[in-house]
Amino acid sequence: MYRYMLLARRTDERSWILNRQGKAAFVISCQGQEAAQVGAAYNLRPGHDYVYPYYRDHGIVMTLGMTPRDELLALLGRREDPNSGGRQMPGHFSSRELNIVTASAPIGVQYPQAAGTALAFKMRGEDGVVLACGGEASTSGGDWHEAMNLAGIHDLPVVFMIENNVYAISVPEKFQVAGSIAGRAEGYGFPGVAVDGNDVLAVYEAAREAVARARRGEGPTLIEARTYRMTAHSSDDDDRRYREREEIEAWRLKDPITRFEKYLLEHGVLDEFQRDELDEEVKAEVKEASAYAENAPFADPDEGFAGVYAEV
Amino acid sequence: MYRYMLLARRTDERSWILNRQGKAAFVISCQGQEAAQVGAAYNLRPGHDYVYPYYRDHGIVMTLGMTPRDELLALLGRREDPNSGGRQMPGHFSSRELNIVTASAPIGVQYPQAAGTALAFKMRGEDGVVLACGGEASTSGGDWHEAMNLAGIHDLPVVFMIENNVYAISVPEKFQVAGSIAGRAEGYGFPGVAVDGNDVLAVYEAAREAVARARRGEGPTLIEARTYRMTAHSSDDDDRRYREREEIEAWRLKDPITRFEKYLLEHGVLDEFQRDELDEEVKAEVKEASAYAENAPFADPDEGFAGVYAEV
Amino acid sequence: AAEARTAAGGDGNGRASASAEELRLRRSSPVVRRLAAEHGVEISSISGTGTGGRVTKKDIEVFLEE
Amino acid sequence: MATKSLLQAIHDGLAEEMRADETVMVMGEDVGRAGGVFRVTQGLQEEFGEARVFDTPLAESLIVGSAIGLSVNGMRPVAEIQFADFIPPAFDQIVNEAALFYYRSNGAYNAPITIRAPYGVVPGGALFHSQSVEAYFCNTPGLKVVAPTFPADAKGALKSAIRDPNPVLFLEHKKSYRLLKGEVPDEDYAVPLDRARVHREGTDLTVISYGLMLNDVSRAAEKISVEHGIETEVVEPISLYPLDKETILRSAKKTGKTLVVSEANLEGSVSGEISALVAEHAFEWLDGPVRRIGGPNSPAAPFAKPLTDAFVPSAEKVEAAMLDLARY
Amino acid sequence: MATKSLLQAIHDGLAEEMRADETVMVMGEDVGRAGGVFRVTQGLQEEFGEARVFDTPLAESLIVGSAIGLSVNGMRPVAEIQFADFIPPAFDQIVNEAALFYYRSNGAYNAPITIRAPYGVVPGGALFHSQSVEAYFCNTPGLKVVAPTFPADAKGALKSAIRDPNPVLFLEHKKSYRLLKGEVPDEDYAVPLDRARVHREGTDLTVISYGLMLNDVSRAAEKISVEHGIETEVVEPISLYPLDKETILRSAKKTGKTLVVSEANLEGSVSGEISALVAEHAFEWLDGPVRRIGGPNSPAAPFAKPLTDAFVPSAEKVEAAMLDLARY
Ligand SMILES: Cc1ncc(C[n+]2csc(CCOP(=O)(O)OP(=O)(O)O)c2C)c(N)n1
Ligand SMILES: Cc1ncc(C[n+]2csc(CCOP(=O)(O)OP(=O)(O)O)c2C)c(N)n1
Ligand SMILES: [Mg+2]
Ligand SMILES: [Mg+2]
Ligand SMILES: [Mg+2]
Repeated sequence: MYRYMLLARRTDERSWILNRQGKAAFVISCQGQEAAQVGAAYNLRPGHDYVYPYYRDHGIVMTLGMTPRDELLALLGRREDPNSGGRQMPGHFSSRELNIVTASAPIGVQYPQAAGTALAFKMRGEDGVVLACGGEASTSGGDWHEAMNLAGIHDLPVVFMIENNVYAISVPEKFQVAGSIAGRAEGYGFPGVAVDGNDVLAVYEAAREAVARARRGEGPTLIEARTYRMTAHSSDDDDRRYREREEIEAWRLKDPITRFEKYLLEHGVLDEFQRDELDEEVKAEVKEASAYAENAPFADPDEGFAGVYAEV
Repeated sequence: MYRYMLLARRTDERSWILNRQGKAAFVISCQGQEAAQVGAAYNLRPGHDYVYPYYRDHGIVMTLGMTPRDELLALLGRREDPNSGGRQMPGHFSSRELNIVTASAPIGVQYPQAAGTALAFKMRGEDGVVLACGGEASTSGGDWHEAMNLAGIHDLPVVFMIENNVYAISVPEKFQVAGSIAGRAEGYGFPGVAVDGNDVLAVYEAAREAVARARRGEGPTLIEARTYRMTAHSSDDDDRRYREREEIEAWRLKDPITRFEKYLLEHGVLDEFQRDELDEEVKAEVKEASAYAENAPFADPDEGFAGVYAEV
Repeated sequence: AAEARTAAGGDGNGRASASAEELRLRRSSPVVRRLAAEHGVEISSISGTGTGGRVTKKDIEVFLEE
Repeated sequence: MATKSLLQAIHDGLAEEMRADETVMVMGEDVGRAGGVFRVTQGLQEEFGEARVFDTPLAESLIVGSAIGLSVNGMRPVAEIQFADFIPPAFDQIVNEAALFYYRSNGAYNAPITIRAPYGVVPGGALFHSQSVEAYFCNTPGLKVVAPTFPADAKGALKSAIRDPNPVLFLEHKKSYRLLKGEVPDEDYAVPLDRARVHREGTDLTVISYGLMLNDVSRAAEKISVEHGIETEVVEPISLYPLDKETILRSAKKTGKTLVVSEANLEGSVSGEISALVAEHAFEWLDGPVRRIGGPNSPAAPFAKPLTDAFVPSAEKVEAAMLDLARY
Repeated sequence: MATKSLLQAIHDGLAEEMRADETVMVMGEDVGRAGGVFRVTQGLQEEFGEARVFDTPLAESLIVGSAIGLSVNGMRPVAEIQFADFIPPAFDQIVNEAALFYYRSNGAYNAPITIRAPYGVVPGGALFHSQSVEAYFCNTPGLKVVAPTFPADAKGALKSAIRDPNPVLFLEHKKSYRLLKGEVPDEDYAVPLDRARVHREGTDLTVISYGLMLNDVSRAAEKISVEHGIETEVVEPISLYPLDKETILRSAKKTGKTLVVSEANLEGSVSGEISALVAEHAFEWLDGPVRRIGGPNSPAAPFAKPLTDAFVPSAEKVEAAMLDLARY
């Protein structure tokens, strides 16, 4: 899991560099949320279970099997971008092979879709599970509620994970969420848990239980992973307009990767040499991926006008 | 309150007769829900507070001041129909004077609107309150959730009353609602109470407290009035397709009007003579209203093409 | 009893298989046809400066001035 | 062959597809236990069970969104929106999701869902059970919008829609459900969604129409043929989006006169696109203005009977317009 | 007079209306503290406070619905939808609620709300920050849809929209926000919403356009005047619904040749209605086909730069089409 978190982080850092170099038009970052993402996704069976990630879920898709090369091809909108052939913005993940369902920009649309995908598993009596993720602002919209209700009525095998990173662009939690997100689940008759979203093992554990429940046919779970958005909302956002640097720095002390690294070092799972070696390896992979993506061709403009309808 | 309940019931009964006579195209009935409606509305100040009723809320609008004549003019779609001049179906209440906001057919649209109306009161520091009503199925849609969330975030002076009459046309509660409606409020950080919707005093009390809370600036309340739909969904519905007569008869024993009448008689508030006299009076009013409405003119067809835009 | 077929249309306008180019030359445009009919002139008697030699509104206006 | 109403034809199309393909399922409000508020899905839950014929909560965005999700995971849902007037809550899931799934994933995903909805003015329907909603959806690449009027076309087109790997919005003119009857083949057949139907050939004018007004057009065509010797070519788009431009233009060029007839509010209706097509690509063939008849530009349709009756252009008005254009 | 960008003009219009009328308020996502993702509402919360410049939760149906409710109770909200691509969740509240409040209540209620939204293709915007959504809304009696292109018109039209007792959808071409600058009067003025703007008079052809492409049209008009002596009449609808039919037809009849230009997906776009209008009511004046230029019928607009750049018809294509029609 540590490797996946590091992979997501280093890929993300590279993305920002490419943005500052003027090569990447748009970055939307997962920094700070890697624990929540990797901890949850690690419980899934890629290609069996389904995931409906949102645009920030680089940690999730990389845990399931997307590579830095995939990510950077998408970042740079190249033809080989596995998500969309360069049609979508970065973060709009898609992979039939990995059962990552084509992501969208409108916030919240994934939840009713995830509920439907879960219902299909139930109809066939299979033990597949669906993980649907979004930010805290995605709980403000009706689509989330409608999906939660259906999931509760029919004990659907769906895990809703809300990555509450305190902000929705500039809007803080207090103007976004009434009551508590984790506390909403009870109203729909299923469990809701709040976890420290910067503690990968805590998220892993909560998700493990949720996924197991779903597989057993016991229905949905809501996980609120409380975390923090370490970068601006995206490369188009100037977060100095609405939050203080001190707040960010305070959260930096709780960086999920540093924290897990410390844990692994303390427990002898990893030593400093291995840690450095791993980081070098990851950085090398990211570097190679970047070079590949930067040199990859774009699709032809004519391709942009085609593929609107599937062949009958 | 008893009078209003009786007024609503007798008007409703007359509506069904007009429908069976082929004079009224469409009836959507409040029978069985009069206690919930009258009990709640009795707490409002007509023309000060606002109400967003749904199509079944005959008891609410009559408590606020709509008359049998108003109702039957609307039923028969006459020009003098106060709701819409005959443009809308019955049950689509509207009165500027009584602060009954023009109702619609799409389920749930009233909730965000009610939240906005409540917000205006708060902005001006006034003690006005908004009552927003709907059936249990209106809680399945996103609009309800979005309004509940806003109300909770900003402690809006809005009372959400859900008249859970067990069915949404043919769909029973178990396929409509996960968890419990009353239980949903806690997730938004404000009180939710379930009351016996056939006990007018219980509803009155719950609504009294909710309205008082809102007036004091303490925020919203959710009331789930548990009741039963005594007629088919509407005159277009054949409820034999999905429910048993026995179930209806069992609920008839709990008829809210009979029940309140019994209470009033037992407590000496009313005696049988007064009860009969009141009923005769109400029936006479309804009879006169019916004759009036049946003879009232329709709007001219050309009027139906006008009034699309307010004058600039 | 069926009335005589109307002039406009008749047995179809026999035009379905014609090309846009031919029609432009022969029939020009609604405004030109209108002006031609109003003044009793044949479109074919006017030289055209439009696409493919089409008689344009300006062409017929100039023609009528002369 | 058998004579069936539009309603029966749609019902039969659904039932047959469900028998032929176990992934086909039906979902919506009141479709299961009650068989649908119009009885279109009557008997289906008894035959196919509560999972495949499924009563959803009252939540249109959920109905379409979960249909998309079901289709991702092996099912082929036919979602019903109880009245087209209630489709707006599902608008995002239709135009931003279902319609774009294939394109945005570069072909990896598709959303083979069918969304059925009854539309059009009926007595007593008033403002929220009478609307024509097609124009909302006819500017959305990736979506197909079809509105077959007659029973045989409806049954065959519904089968095509269900089999189509793309999302299809299937509009049913509710006043036609029982009013329109026609011969329907017994055998399995599908009507392609990309071909307009020429119901009647003619040389004097082309009338393009759909919905119950198409029936008025067809009757008027017979009447003016008998009474005036005017031969109308009657064309039905079948697909409102994308339009079968070839068939429409062929007819427009053949007759030189085109009239478009529908009950939708005129300004901004799909008839505008049809007219624009003709005005640009059949210009040289035009013998007369491209005309349109549509509903008034006021909400469809006020409740009171005299007002409702005045809303949809009358058969007389249609006939008069056809004569007028033929005689232009 | 001062030169302002479209963005500044809109900002100023908002601020001025808020100073003049204390019931005017602004609401939407990120409009308050952050001043809007495009900075249109920058400084407003500082000046008018957190109640009147209000950060809503991320819920578009709520934004529009609560705006309606606020307007019922004495406020005059200007709701912002962050990107027009995100307006679909609010579709029901717009077309079934705001648009019908006045008609359905027989004039007792109205919904004097303004909904602002940025639309149109921008580099990097991709499929959900580039759409043209006007056609969704231009078949809805009771709603007004305006899309003024240039700063002076935008400021004055926004004021009219805010003062209008009807719901107005106010579309702002986002790529034009900083790109288009123009002279804006200092004094208070309002631009009526029901008049199309004739930007340039001409006799050889009429080009009707809006959005950034209108700028290309205007430049091409100058170019072909200088280079070929062709005089173009450039008309901007301002109101996309209802259309100012009088001005449009007057121009179409004057020149005999009409070209409609917009970046929206061509099929089903508002340009279809404009063409249909001309083809029917200016037919006898036509000296050439009514033509249209529009975006391709594929989603607007794919992310990769070469694909985005190919999406919006180029200035060269516009000029060529103008020449071709002028020479027809
Ligand atoms: C329906 C809709 N409205 C507005 C937006 C614009 N938008 C994109 S991300 C975002 C904030 C989302 O916040 P949150 O859900 O907390 O996720 P985070 O980015 O913080 O992880 C907004 C408003 C959108 N994408 N979709
Ligand atoms: C958005 C929407 N979808 C569907 C309908 C059709 N419809 C009208 S009433 C109704 C059932 C409503 O049930 P409930 O909210 O429980 O109210 P009740 O009629 O039982 O009092 C349905 C499905 C509608 N009016 N609006
Ligand atoms: Mg967030
Ligand atoms: Mg109910
Ligand atoms: Mg206004």
